[in-house]
Order: sequence, then C-alpha cells, then structure tokens
Amino acid sequence: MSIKIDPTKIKPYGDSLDDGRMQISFALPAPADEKGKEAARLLLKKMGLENIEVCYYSDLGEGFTHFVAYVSTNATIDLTKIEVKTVDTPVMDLEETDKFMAENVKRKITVVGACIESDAHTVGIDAIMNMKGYNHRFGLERYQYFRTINMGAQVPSEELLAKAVEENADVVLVSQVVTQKNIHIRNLTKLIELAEAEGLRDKMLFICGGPRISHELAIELGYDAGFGSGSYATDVASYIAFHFAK
Amino acid sequence: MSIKIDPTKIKPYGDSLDDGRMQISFALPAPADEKGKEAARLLLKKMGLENIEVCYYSDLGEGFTHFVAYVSTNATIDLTKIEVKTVDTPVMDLEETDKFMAENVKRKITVVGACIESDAHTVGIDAIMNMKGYNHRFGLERYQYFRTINMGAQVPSEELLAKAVEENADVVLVSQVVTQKNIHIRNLTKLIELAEAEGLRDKMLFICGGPRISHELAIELGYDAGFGSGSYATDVASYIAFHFAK
Amino acid sequence: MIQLTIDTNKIKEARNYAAKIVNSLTWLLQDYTSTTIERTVLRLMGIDGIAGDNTPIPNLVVEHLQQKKVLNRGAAYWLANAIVAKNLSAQEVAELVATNQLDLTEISAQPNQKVLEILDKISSENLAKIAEQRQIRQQAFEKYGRRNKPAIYVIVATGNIYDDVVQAKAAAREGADIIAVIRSTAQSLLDYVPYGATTEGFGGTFATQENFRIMRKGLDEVGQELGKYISLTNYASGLCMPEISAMGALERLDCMLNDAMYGILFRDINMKRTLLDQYFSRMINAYAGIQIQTGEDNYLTTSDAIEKAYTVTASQLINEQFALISGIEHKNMGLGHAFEINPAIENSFLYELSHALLTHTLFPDCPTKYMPPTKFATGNIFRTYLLNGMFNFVGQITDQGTQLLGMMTEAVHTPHLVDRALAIENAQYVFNATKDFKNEFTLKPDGIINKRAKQVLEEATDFLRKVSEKGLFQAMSAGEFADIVRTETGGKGLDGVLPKSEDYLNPFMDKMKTELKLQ
Amino acid sequence: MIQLTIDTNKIKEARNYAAKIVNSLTWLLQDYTSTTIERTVLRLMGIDGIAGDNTPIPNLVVEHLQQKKVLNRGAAYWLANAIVAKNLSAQEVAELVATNQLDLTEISAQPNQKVLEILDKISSENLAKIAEQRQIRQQAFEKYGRRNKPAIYVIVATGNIYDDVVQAKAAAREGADIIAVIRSTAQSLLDYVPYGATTEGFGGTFATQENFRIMRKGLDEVGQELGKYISLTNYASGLCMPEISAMGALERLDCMLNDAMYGILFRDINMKRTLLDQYFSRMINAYAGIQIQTGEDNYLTTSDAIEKAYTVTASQLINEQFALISGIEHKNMGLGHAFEINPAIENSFLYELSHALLTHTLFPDCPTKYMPPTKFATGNIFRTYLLNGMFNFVGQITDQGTQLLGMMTEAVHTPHLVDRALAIENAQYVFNATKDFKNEFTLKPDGIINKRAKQVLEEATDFLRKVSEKGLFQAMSAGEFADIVRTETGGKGLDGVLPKSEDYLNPFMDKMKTELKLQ
Ligand code: B12
Ligand code: B12
Ligand SMILES: Cc1ncc(COP(=O)(O)O)c(C=O)c1O
Ligand SMILES: Cc1ncc(COP(=O)(O)O)c(C=O)c1O
Repeated sequence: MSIKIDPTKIKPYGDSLDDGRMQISFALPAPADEKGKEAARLLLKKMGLENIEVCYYSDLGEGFTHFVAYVSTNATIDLTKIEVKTVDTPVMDLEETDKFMAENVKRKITVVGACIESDAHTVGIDAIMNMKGYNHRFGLERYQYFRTINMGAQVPSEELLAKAVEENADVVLVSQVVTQKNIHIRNLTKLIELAEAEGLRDKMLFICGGPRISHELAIELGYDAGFGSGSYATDVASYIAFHFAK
Repeated sequence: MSIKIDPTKIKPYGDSLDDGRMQISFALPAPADEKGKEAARLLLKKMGLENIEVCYYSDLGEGFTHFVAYVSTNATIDLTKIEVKTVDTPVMDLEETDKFMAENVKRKITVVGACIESDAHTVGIDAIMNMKGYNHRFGLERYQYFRTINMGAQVPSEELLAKAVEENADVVLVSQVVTQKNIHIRNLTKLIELAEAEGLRDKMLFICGGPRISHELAIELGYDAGFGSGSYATDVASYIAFHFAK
Repeated sequence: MIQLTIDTNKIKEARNYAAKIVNSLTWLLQDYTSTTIERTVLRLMGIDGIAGDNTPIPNLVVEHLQQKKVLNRGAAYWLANAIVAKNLSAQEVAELVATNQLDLTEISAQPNQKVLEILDKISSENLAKIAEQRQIRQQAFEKYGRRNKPAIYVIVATGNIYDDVVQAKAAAREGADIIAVIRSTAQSLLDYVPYGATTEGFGGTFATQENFRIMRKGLDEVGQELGKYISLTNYASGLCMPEISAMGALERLDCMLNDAMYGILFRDINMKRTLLDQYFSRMINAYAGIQIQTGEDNYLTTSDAIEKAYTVTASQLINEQFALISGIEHKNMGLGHAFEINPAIENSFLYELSHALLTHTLFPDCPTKYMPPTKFATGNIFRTYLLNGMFNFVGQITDQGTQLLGMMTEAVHTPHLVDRALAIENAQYVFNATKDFKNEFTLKPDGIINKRAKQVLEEATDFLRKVSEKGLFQAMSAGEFADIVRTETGGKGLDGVLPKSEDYLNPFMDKMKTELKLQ
Repeated sequence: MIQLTIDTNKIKEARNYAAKIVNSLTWLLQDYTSTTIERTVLRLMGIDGIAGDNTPIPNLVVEHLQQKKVLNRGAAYWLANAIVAKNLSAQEVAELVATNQLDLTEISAQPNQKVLEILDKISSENLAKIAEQRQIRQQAFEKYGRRNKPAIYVIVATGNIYDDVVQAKAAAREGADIIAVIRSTAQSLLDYVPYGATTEGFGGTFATQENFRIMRKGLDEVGQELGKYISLTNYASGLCMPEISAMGALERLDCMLNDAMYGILFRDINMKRTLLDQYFSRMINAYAGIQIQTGEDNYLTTSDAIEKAYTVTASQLINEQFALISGIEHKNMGLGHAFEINPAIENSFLYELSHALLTHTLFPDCPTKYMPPTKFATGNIFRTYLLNGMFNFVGQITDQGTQLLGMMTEAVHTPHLVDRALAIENAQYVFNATKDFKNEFTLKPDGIINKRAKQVLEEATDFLRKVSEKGLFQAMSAGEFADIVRTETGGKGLDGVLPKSEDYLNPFMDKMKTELKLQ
C-alpha cells in the first residue's frame, strides 16, 4: 500500500492526500480582535473554503488587521487536460547553434532589442543579448550568426520600430519587467499594434520576455514567442535559429 | 480627500482600497514547470479568484510542487453584521476579584481542572490555575476565594468527573491544546456528554480553554464558557466570580 | 571555533556531582528488572506478533509470568526452559503461552546447561542480526560519506505511515540528513507497543516495528538514489523504552530519542521504572551503534529559558553519566538543548548563543542535538521562519551535531510538506552563508556571552551538588526538577518494577555488557 | 564595535584620489548653469502653479528665457527686473510670462541696485521659510529624541498619495523612522515636476510639491500621536534634481535620495547636466539640514556584488567629495551600500559583513544607508523574509545609520501593507535580539572578513587612481563605471546645460554658499 494520486483530480496537499490544505495571508479593514477574526473566517468561508483556521492576527494600524489562516479547498484540477503553450524547439548550446546556423541559416540574423516605454530594467534583456550573458551562458552578441543592437532602457515603441526598420532587423526583442497595474500588457500591446499599423508585424519575428511573461501570454498578445524567468540566450538563440532554418 | 472604507463591504487590502489582494501558498501533486504552474493558476481560478499571479514555484520531490501566489478575491463581508459571542463579564484584577468575592460570593469556590484524554499540554491550564500564573498574572490558586485542584496531563474524562464529584466542585476547567484532526472537539464532546449522562452538567460550571478554543466554540460544544490564546487567570476568575455572585 | 573562557575545573566539579548522582543508583540498575525489560528480552529472542485482543505476544507472555509470580527469574529462563523441553522455537512457545495453551511454570525444570546453551545460541543469533544492521549502517557511511554537521533533522508526523514515507522521501531529496517519525500523542503511556502498519495517529504516527521497517525501506530507496545515507530516528521513551530500542536496533534506526529522566518528569512515569528501562534501552542502543538523543529542551517549554537554563546543563550532565554506564560513547550522545528564549528580550540572541556555546564547551565530542524555537511561535509563520533562521545560525556557528529544524507552522499544526521543504531551505542557506563565521571571531572574555555561560554553569553546579547530597529520588520528590514533584512510589508503571531473583537470567544484557566492556 | 584592521593611510590615499576627481570639475560647477537650476531659482522665488498644457510655470518661464537666448544671465535677474519694472509679485510676473502676456526681454533694464535689492529681499524671505522648516525639524528631534540607529526606513509606493498616507501612517505606528514615497517609474526622465495631488502612478507615486505636503501632514499627525518625529524622504534625481530638493526643503522632507552619478549611469542623463544639478541640489539640502542618501546599491543590481564591490566603495568616496563641496556635513551624508551577494555562495554572509564593515570604517561619522537584498529575491516570500533578517543582522552589528528594510515580496510587487508591517517586525526583532552582539567579539585580523575588506579597498583605490588620472568624463566614456559607456555629449538633458554669462545672478546659491561657508 502507498498513497495514490488521481491526476484527473489533483488538489492541494498539506500532510494527507487530498486534504486541500492552503495557507493564506491578507489584511482586512477590520479590528484586531475576535470580531475581526470572525470577519476573516467568514470571508474565507464565503470564498468556499473549509476547515478554516485563522492561526494569527495582528494590528496593522489605521484600522487594518493582518490575518494568517490555513484552509481547505474543494477545488480540483484535471492535470491530464492542461495544455500550456511552450516554446518547443530543442535547446542547443552556443557551439551547436553556431553550427546549426552555419548549415541551415547561412546568414547573419539581425536582432534589435530594448526595454520599452516606462521600463528601465535592462538586466534581463542584457542577459539575453549582451556578450557577457547570464549565469555562465553567453549572450546573443557572442554567437557567430547574430548581429545584435541593444537599445537599452525606456525606449519608446516608435523608436524601437524605427531602428528595426533602419537596421533591416529579422528579430525584435522586447523586455518588460515592471508589471504593476498591468503596465507590461499595455506597453507590449502598444508596440505590437504599432507594428501592425506600420505593416511590420509579419516581416520580423517579435519576441518578448520578462519575469511575468510566458510563451502563452506572448502568443495571446500577438507575439511569436515569450520567455520568462530563468530563460537564457541559448533558449532564444535556438528558437530563432530554428525559425529561420525553416 | 482620503481613502474611505465601507464597513458593510470589507475586502482584503493589498495596497489599494478594495483590491482584494491575498497571498496563498500550497503544494500540488503537479510538476514543477509551466504545466504545474498553469495547474496552480487554474485551481486558483476555479476557486473564484482573479488577477492570479503565481510568483514562485519549487520542486518538493515525490511529484509535488510548492506554489506561492498573489490573487484577488471578490468576496466581501459586512462587518456591521458580525456578532461574536465573547465572555462579556468585566475583567477584574486579583485584588478586585478577592474583594468582589468577599462581598458577593462569600465562600470558597472549588475548581477542579485537567488536560483531558490524550492531551498532555499542561502549560496552559497551569497558567490559569497554578500559583505562579502566566505573564505576571498569578493563577487561581493565589486567589483568596478559590480552592484549586489541578489534575495535570492526560486525565481521562471519567477521572476528572469523579474527582469533581468527590471534591464537590463548583467549576470544572478543561484544557485542550492538540487539535490535529479535531481531536479536541472529540475529547471535549466526550467529557460534556459524560457529564450530562451522570447528571452533573448543570451542577457545575464547565469551562474549557486552549489556543484554538473560542467562547463561541465552547458554547456550541455545550460548555458555559471558553477561553483562547492569551487569556489569563484574571479573565477566568472574574467570569467565575460574576457567575457565582448572581 | 568561538571559544568560551571557562575554567575546566568548574566543569570537572559539575561532572563529578552528576557522576555521584548516577552512581548512587547502582542498587536499582543491577538488582531490579521491569516488565518492559522482560518483554524486550522476548523481542530480542525473536518473538513478535499479536494475539487475543490485539495484544502483543511479548506482553501476554510477560503477563503470564507476572501472574505466576515468576518473572523475577527473567522471561529468558522460562522461555528457554520450554524451548528445551518442547523442542519448539521461541516464537512457537510464546504463541502457545499467548493463546493460553501453555503454562510455562508447569514445565519441569530442564538441565541448566541445556537452558544456558539454548539461550546462548538464541542470543548470539539475534545479537548478530543487530550487529549486521550496525555494519550495514557503517558501510553506508563509509561509502557515501559521514553525516553532515549540523545534521539536518526534520520530523514527519502525518499519522499515516504511508504519507510519512512520501514526506520523508521528499525531505531527503531536499537535503534532510535525519528523519524522525513523531509518535502519536497517546502512545507513550501505552504499556505495550502497537503492532503492524498504522494509518491513524494524532500529531504523529504510532511507533511499530512494521512502521519502522516501512520507513527504513523508503529511506534506503531514496538514499540509494541520492547517494547518501538517510538516517532514521524514533522515540525510545514512555512505558516501552527498551522494546522500542530493540525494534529500532533490529530495523536499523540510526538515532533514538532516549532521555533518562524525561518520562519521569514529563510523562509522570515512575522513576524506578524509567531509570531501569532507560538503562537497558541505552545498552541496546550502544550495542546497535545507535546515537541517543536527549530531551533537555522540554525543561524550557514548561519553564523560562533564562531562569531555568541551568536545568538544561544539569540534565545534560546527568544524561551523560547514565549514558556512560550503559556503554554509550560520547560520539553517540546527542545531548539536547534548545533555542527558547522569549524573542522580545533584549539581547535574546546573545543569551541563546551563550547557552549553545556552553553545551558545546561541556560536550565537545558529543553530537549535541539543538532544538528550535517553539514556545514563542505565535502562528505568525513569517516571524517563526525568521526565528528558525536565527536558530540555524547559532547551530552553525556553535558546531552542533544535529539541528532539529524549526517549522514556520509551529503553534499551528505538525509540519506540512511545504513547511518542511522551506525549513530545509532555510537551514541550508544559513549553514552555507555563515560557514566559516565561527573562525572569524574571538569572544571577549568579559562580555555578556561569557558572563552568562559562567553563571549558568555555576547554577547548574550548585544544583547538582544539592541533588547529589540529597539523592536523585529525594530531589525529585522535593520538586527540584522543573518544579515538578515526582515521588518514588508515584507515577505510572511502578507495578512493572520487580527485584531480580538470585538466578535471574538475561543473556542479552550479559553479552552486551561484555562486548561493551561494562561491569 | 567590531573593528576591521585597516591601514588608515590606505584610506587616505583612496580619499585623496576621489578629491582630485571631484576638484577637477570646478570649471563646470562654477561656470555653468542648467535649465533645472534656473527653474529651481524660480521655485525658490515662490513661483508655483501650472499653465497652458498643464506645464509648470517655472518650466514655461525658463523656456521663454531659453528661447530668447538670455537664460545664461540667470532667471533670477529677469524676474527681478520685471518685478521692479511692473511692481508685481514674482508669481504674478511668472504667470504673465507663462500665459504669453509678457516678454521678459522686452522690459527695459532696471537700475542694478534695485534689481539686487529685490532679489535680496525675495531670497531672504524664501530662505527663511526653509530655515524655519529646518528649525521645526530640529525642535521636534529635541523634543522627541533622536532618530533610531539603524533607522527603520520603509517605502510606500501605491501610486496614490492617499493610499500612501494610510500605509505610511500604519508603518509609523509599527515603528518606521523614515518613510520614502517611491516615485512612479517614468518620472525621472520628465524634464518638469508634475503638479498637484496625484492618484495614479506605476510602481510609485509622482513626486509633487502637493504630494510632499499631504504626506508631511500625515506624518506630523501620526508622529504627534506617537510622540516621535517621523522622517520623510523622496528622490532628488533624474532631470529635476534641484527642483525636487527645493520642494523638499520647503515642505520639510528630512532626507533626500541624491546621488551625484546615478542619473548619468542608470538613467542615461548627460553627465554635465547631472553634475551641475546635483551640485545645487545638494547645496539646498545642506542649507535645509536634509540628509542626502546615495545610490551605490545600484551598481550591484546590474553587476556582481563580489566582483564589483569596489565600485561601491569608489562611488561612496566620490559622492562624499561632491557632498563636501556642496556643504553637506558628514553627519548628513547617507552613503549607500547593499546586501546583494548571491545567497548561494559559500560564506556569502561573511562577505556581506565585510563590505558593510568597510563602509562603516571608511565613513564612521556618516549615517550610512544600507540597502536590502533584491537581486536574488525569487518570489519565495519566506526565503526573502529570512534574507532580510540576515541583512538586518548585519545592519545592526555594523552600526548602519539607515536600514532600508527589505520586503518579502521583492521580485513580486511593491510592498503591500502586510509586507511592510512584517518587514518592520523583522527588523525590530533582529535589532533588539542582537543589540550588543557587536561588543562581544573581536575580529581576527587575518580572517576572511578582514582580507576581503582590504582587497575591496585596494581595488577601489586602484580604480580611483585610474579615474583621477584619466578624468571622470573620460573614465565614464571608457565604460569604467559599471561597464556602462556614457559620453560627455551623450545622454538626456545636455540641451539644458549652458554657460553662465559674466553678469549671471543666482542669489540663492550665493547666499547659501556664504551661510555654508563654501567658496
Ligand atoms: C535590478 C532592479 C532594478 C534596477 C534596474 C537596473 C537595470 N539596469 O536593469 C533599478 C534600481 C534601476 C530599478 C528601478 C526600479 N524598479 Co526595479 N527591480 C530590480 C530587481 C531587484 C531585479 C531585476 C533583475 O535585474 N532581475 C534579474 C534579471 C536577469 O531577470 P529578469 O529581468 O527577469 O530577466 C530574465 C527573464 O525575465 C528573461 N527576460 C527578461 N527580459 C527579456 C526579454 C527577452 C526578449 C527575452 C527573450 C527574455 C527576457 O530573461 C532574463 C534572464 O533569465 C527587481 C526585483 C527582483 N528581484 O526581480 C526589482 C523590480 C523589478 N523593480 C520594481 C520597481 C517597482 C522598480 C521601480 C519602478 C521603483 C521606483 N519606483 O523607482 C524602478 C523603475 C525603473 C524603471 N523605469 O523601470 C518592482 C516591479 C514590481 C512589479 N511587479 O511591477 C520589482 C519587482 C521590485 C519590487 N518588488 O517592487 N530596479
Ligand atoms: C510546550 C509544548 C509541548 C510540551 C508540553 C509540556 C507541557 N507540560 O505542557 C511537550 C514537549 C511535552 C509537547 C508534546 C507534544 N506536542 Co506540543 N507543543 C508545545 C508548544 C511548543 C507550546 C504549548 C504551550 O505551552 N503554550 C503556552 C501556553 C501558555 O499557551 P496555551 O496552551 O495556548 O494556553 C493558554 C490559552 O490557550 C488558555 N488555556 C489553555 N488551556 C486552558 C484551559 C482553561 C480552562 C482555560 C480557561 C484557559 C486555557 O490559557 C493559556 C494562557 O493564556 C506548542 C507550540 C506552540 N508554540 O504553541 C506545541 C504543540 C501544541 N504541540 C503539538 C504536538 C503535536 C505535540 C505532540 C503530539 C508531539 C508528539 N507527537 O510527540 C506531543 C503530545 C503530547 C501530548 N500527549 O499531548 C502541536 C499540536 C498541533 C495541533 N494543532 O494539534 C503544537 C502546536 C506544535 C506543532 N506545531 O506541531 N508539546
Ligand atoms: C526526550 C523525549 N522523549 C520522547 C518524546 C516524545 O514524547 P512521548 O514519549 O511522550 O511520545 C519527546 C518529545 O518531545 C522527548 O523530548
Ligand atoms: C540614487 C537613486 N536615485 C533615484 C532613484 C529613483 O529612481 P528614479 O530617479 O529613476 O526615479 C533610485 C532608485 O533606486 C536611486 O537609487
């Protein structure tokens, strides 16, 4: 005998199969006393949760109270039905990509990249584009078949596209790190709409990246691909190489 | 202008009024990758949550993954409608209680207490009953009008009741600290049912306590009063004093 | 290492008082036995299983002998006598007794020579099994490398042994060195060891031989995968100390919670019973190469950690002496202490550090077991996580043997899968980030830390002197330990204590004594 | 205190190079002005408000003068000339200009004496307002006691000034000493200061004079209730450095993020522009008794914290020299540094400690500003909470002036109410629990910590020598700073830099220089 998980009905796990246990922490505009605690409990109950244990509360001042609770959910998910769009080209290392491109692409691919609009977090795009790279993986600049132009921080969408046209870019790379109030969605949408309006959308590969970007989200926003936290130049280079080999 | 909270519709607060923001952490039997992350997101969505941001995941081994997420709930609570049963006798200090009992009770009240059944956590009941007390509040033993018998740990319900009868107790104190799988409910229910069966329920005051006990829960289980975390002998003494003054 | 400036003569003085306290109990340890010890002898003879009302056969046999008032000759003798007479195996004899088909006292006395021969054979065979487990452990450590220091020790406590295995394996993958399967709340006062695999417990899982086996197997599997030997521990405490030790020795547990006085003080078990039981229990652990661990942290869950710090030191010294007379080497004495000072106190961290250094200074060769903050955990999981980090820091810079990781959900529930993983991550980060911290600093001789350590040692010495003058039993009766009053005739299990007769036989104890070079 | 064993001559050498670097820029600082400086002069003359397309009036007036190519005489002159001529207030004149009803260059030149008189009057009156704020602050500290050390510094960043006030007041109640209102992402590249109360920003709230006023009022209220002076800070950076400083001086901010080179390196603002702007900006802060804080942590968010530790030290020394020539006293120099080493590195904590000690050793009289781990925050809020605790520990034992508290939700979002409260609880626990730790230990002279500190100082000295030889501008053009290439003619805002004419007037700068005893 052993514990058996049904993948069609997975549930959070605390210490017993399917106990549905979750930890929740939040502030409420409620007093730091039994009444506030009851408000917290009722709120969690209203959210459909069970076995609610409000294990801690503390006065935050200004009429707010912090609550920590453990609860059980009844929700389940069918793991077998989940499909996520992920970049599915194989990942090659630098030498392999160089070799692959020498054989299958046979020309330099021009890549123009930037942190657009209000965003100045360049570390991510630098990690992908610049010589030095990230975590011991060199950036695109180091590859034999990429010509890279990294425009840096807070580049207006218009300027990025103008540069892409000027340089006859094959690929546009866009980074968005700040996500507060979905500003990244706003900025990414602006760029892609501009590209469409200017008839550039289908002439270049549009790739975005950032800690809250997934390939799925990128596709949804009209990009060709998206790369999230922990992606490396190797991922991006391989993807581009395969694209231009076709 | 300033932010204004409607007490009839309170909601969790992250950094903007009514943003409904909450932090959630849990394990799922799902892989530590984009697919698992999507499963986590869908689960939270199924729970009725919005603006789901799964900000972290990590492989726990054995097919489980830990997820941390920030989400928004739409649930609201009417704070003005919440009523909690709390012990509502005023709280007097040791001297006041002594004086009050000298004037209004005029006899020694016998209190028999124990950690019952499987529970051996005596620190809580000792804090209430023993001379030394807790956090600079002396225990009932120190009061002029209490005679206390503390039976200690893992006392079978039968023994506690037998002792109460033997000592002609006015009050029975019960402590329950372990709550795993609701063992405290089981134990407390057992005691009160036994007391009823033996016709003792209405002859004595039954008071329970422990970190997960509220007055409300105590009443629900058939006790006269319940005391949770952070209660002191002063609370319990005052409550008993007022009871016997009536 | 960060060194305290402590007079070694002071340490000697304290240690001498502890030795005096322990040595004054020879009369008890040599001349008495207990029902548990006898059940253990039966288990070591290979007797297992349940009968009747799910009662373990060792219990039924010992009850039978007790009823017949012949237990003081030792269960081994009666079994051997029957084995010789009936030409049956020990298990077969025991089963007949357990099912009331055989009265051991009715069998005529067989030639002494024969009885001794058969006992020699059975005990040799069964001790060999334990020795084999010891060797397997030793080889595994040789192959995979020694245990980390501080070893990462985490508990699993789901109540269901199968869930426990999942959690334990996950923990091993994350970096745990030692897995403790916490026992269900009520087990320690049971005067028998439950049988078979169990799936329901409260705040813990029952300690049974089958559960030991299941967990050992799981850990061996994951260990092989990881190229690391994962240690397993449980609790030889309560009313069945030596039985659990015997089971642990047979199923290759690697450590054992096994305190000389915990049962008396914190479980109200009779003092004679506990002291007798721990004596044999520890001998088994010594023989099996199992590291014992003690429970000094318990003093601080009921008393104030500053006011009563000396009780920890005193208990460590007493536990050390009890361990020595059972044959436990210092390298297998996991003496306990804890990080339990109210975090709101100014300089609380300095006091914690001082106490931990004192433990290390007194027992430089022991793999001391350091317990996490629990008492001041509030349910604020973030704060508790931080407290655990500070605790891990002290553990690393004071070179503790075993770090029992704190859980952020202390004061809420026994650890969930996530809690444990985060606890391990916490310890790994702190251990690694502060690795050589201890070699960077010299402690000022007249600072808060040194002064505090000196004071605690002094208080402990005074206390031990007093106890050594009064005698341990009298001191306990006077409530000198943890303000808890325990009397020689009070507590649970006294009815299981009996004097040995002149012709008492316990071949296991004899052989182990010889091998461990004890008198 | 824990003391590093560092040769004071080495420190002097490094400091001399930094002084040489800064002193070689006198030509720029004395002979040039900028549009921002002129707008600041207008603000200091009492001009406020917006006109036309929501453009601040100071901008409109300066643009007018720039367009007329007469700005190099100083905006003060032109305003004063009109005031004298028209007998209007400064504000009235500015409004007429802003609404295109008046061309300042068309007014005939008034008697010099009169112009100087009116400027003397206006500048005296307005500087008195700043002096009064300085005094209110001073009195409050006298009444309530000095700021804690390390001061607990937390940010609010909701985007909505009214939410910010709620969060700031809550933080004050929980124990915050300094509240920073983080600016919206895009503000620093705006070449004007937005106007009025604002309720929408991204990752921060716009810095406006009205927002300053609203927050100051909120903090004074809660401070009075608590019997404590709560400090307020904002960012004098980007294209409007001195304007923000002027607003802060008038609205009684108490600290100001105000780095000499941050704008150049991290915002690609032209180097002449930034250096000019910071010069005047810091003078205003000096006059207002506002503590400046610098941004050396930024080097480590883009570069490796071990490899590039020396850039922090070098920048601190340069920032110190720039501060000195603007009249900032050491007690008001909040030089920055950070806890940003990859936590997975063995002994990372020792390196962090070493770097923090080095900062303290070089600037013993400065209230250094210590920045929390951010780069290696992963979204694992528990781990980040622990990292923040270790950071707080270093802050306490190395006597930092200001501890900018880390938030467990670093890498997730700008702090929620709960995050901030937990951060304060974290710091308070660690500060209190380790209060006298620093007095307990002596550092081994040849340990990892000392060796590391020496190495960093040496690297910084070498670097400063190189820069002092090349010149700051040339070094920046060669990418010597943070591997970022910035040229003398590149970057934003160069069009706002202009040489002063012979008859240039800036009564505020003149008066402040006199009072601050600068040449
Ligand atoms: C460093 C940093 C800064 C530095 C940036 C320096 C620089 N030159 O980049 C400075 C100090 C300037 C800064 C400023 C600010 N920051 Co900041 N910053 C960070 C920090 C600490 C680290 C980010 C980082 O460098 N990560 C490391 C890189 C390698 O990871 P990455 O960006 O995710 O990139 C990887 C992938 O995402 C992907 N990727 C990224 N881009 C792209 C593009 C393509 C095409 C591809 C294929 C892949 C890809 O590949 C990379 C490698 O794996 C984060 C917190 C954190 N720990 O994440 C906050 C953080 C991002 N900052 C934040 C904020 C709010 C700000 C400010 C707005 C604060 C303020 N009000 O002043 C300003 C805004 C500046 C601006 N205009 O954008 C918030 C954002 C909150 C949110 N969710 O919206 C964060 C999360 C901190 C927080 N908790 O509040 N910041
Ligand atoms: C100390 C302690 C122990 C000590 C107890 C010593 C003793 N003599 O009491 C020892 C080491 C023996 C112990 C053992 C165990 N413990 Co324990 N223990 C704790 C600990 C650390 C502190 C409890 C405590 O003393 N609190 C201080 C007192 C003053 O607070 P209190 O009990 O809440 O009492 C106050 C109020 O509740 C109230 N009150 C309480 N009782 C009463 C009664 C009346 C009548 C009134 C009016 C008021 C009142 O007034 C008190 C004063 O304010 C908690 C964790 C924690 N931080 O809370 C775990 C904890 C309670 N233990 C736990 C567990 C699981 C165990 C064990 C089962 C572990 C095991 N498998 O071996 C055993 C079981 C023992 C048993 N049979 O019950 C779990 C319970 C999990 C759960 N939610 O069910 C906890 C929460 C730890 C954890 N996270 O896993 N434990
Ligand atoms: C020394 C010691 N033994 C045993 C236990 C387990 O308790 P019990 O034996 O009562 O199950 C503990 C628990 O903390 C302990 O510290
Ligand atoms: C020194 C310094 N100035 C200013 C800022 C704020 O950035 P910005 O001026 O670009 O808004 C920071 C942010 O980290 C900083 O470190």
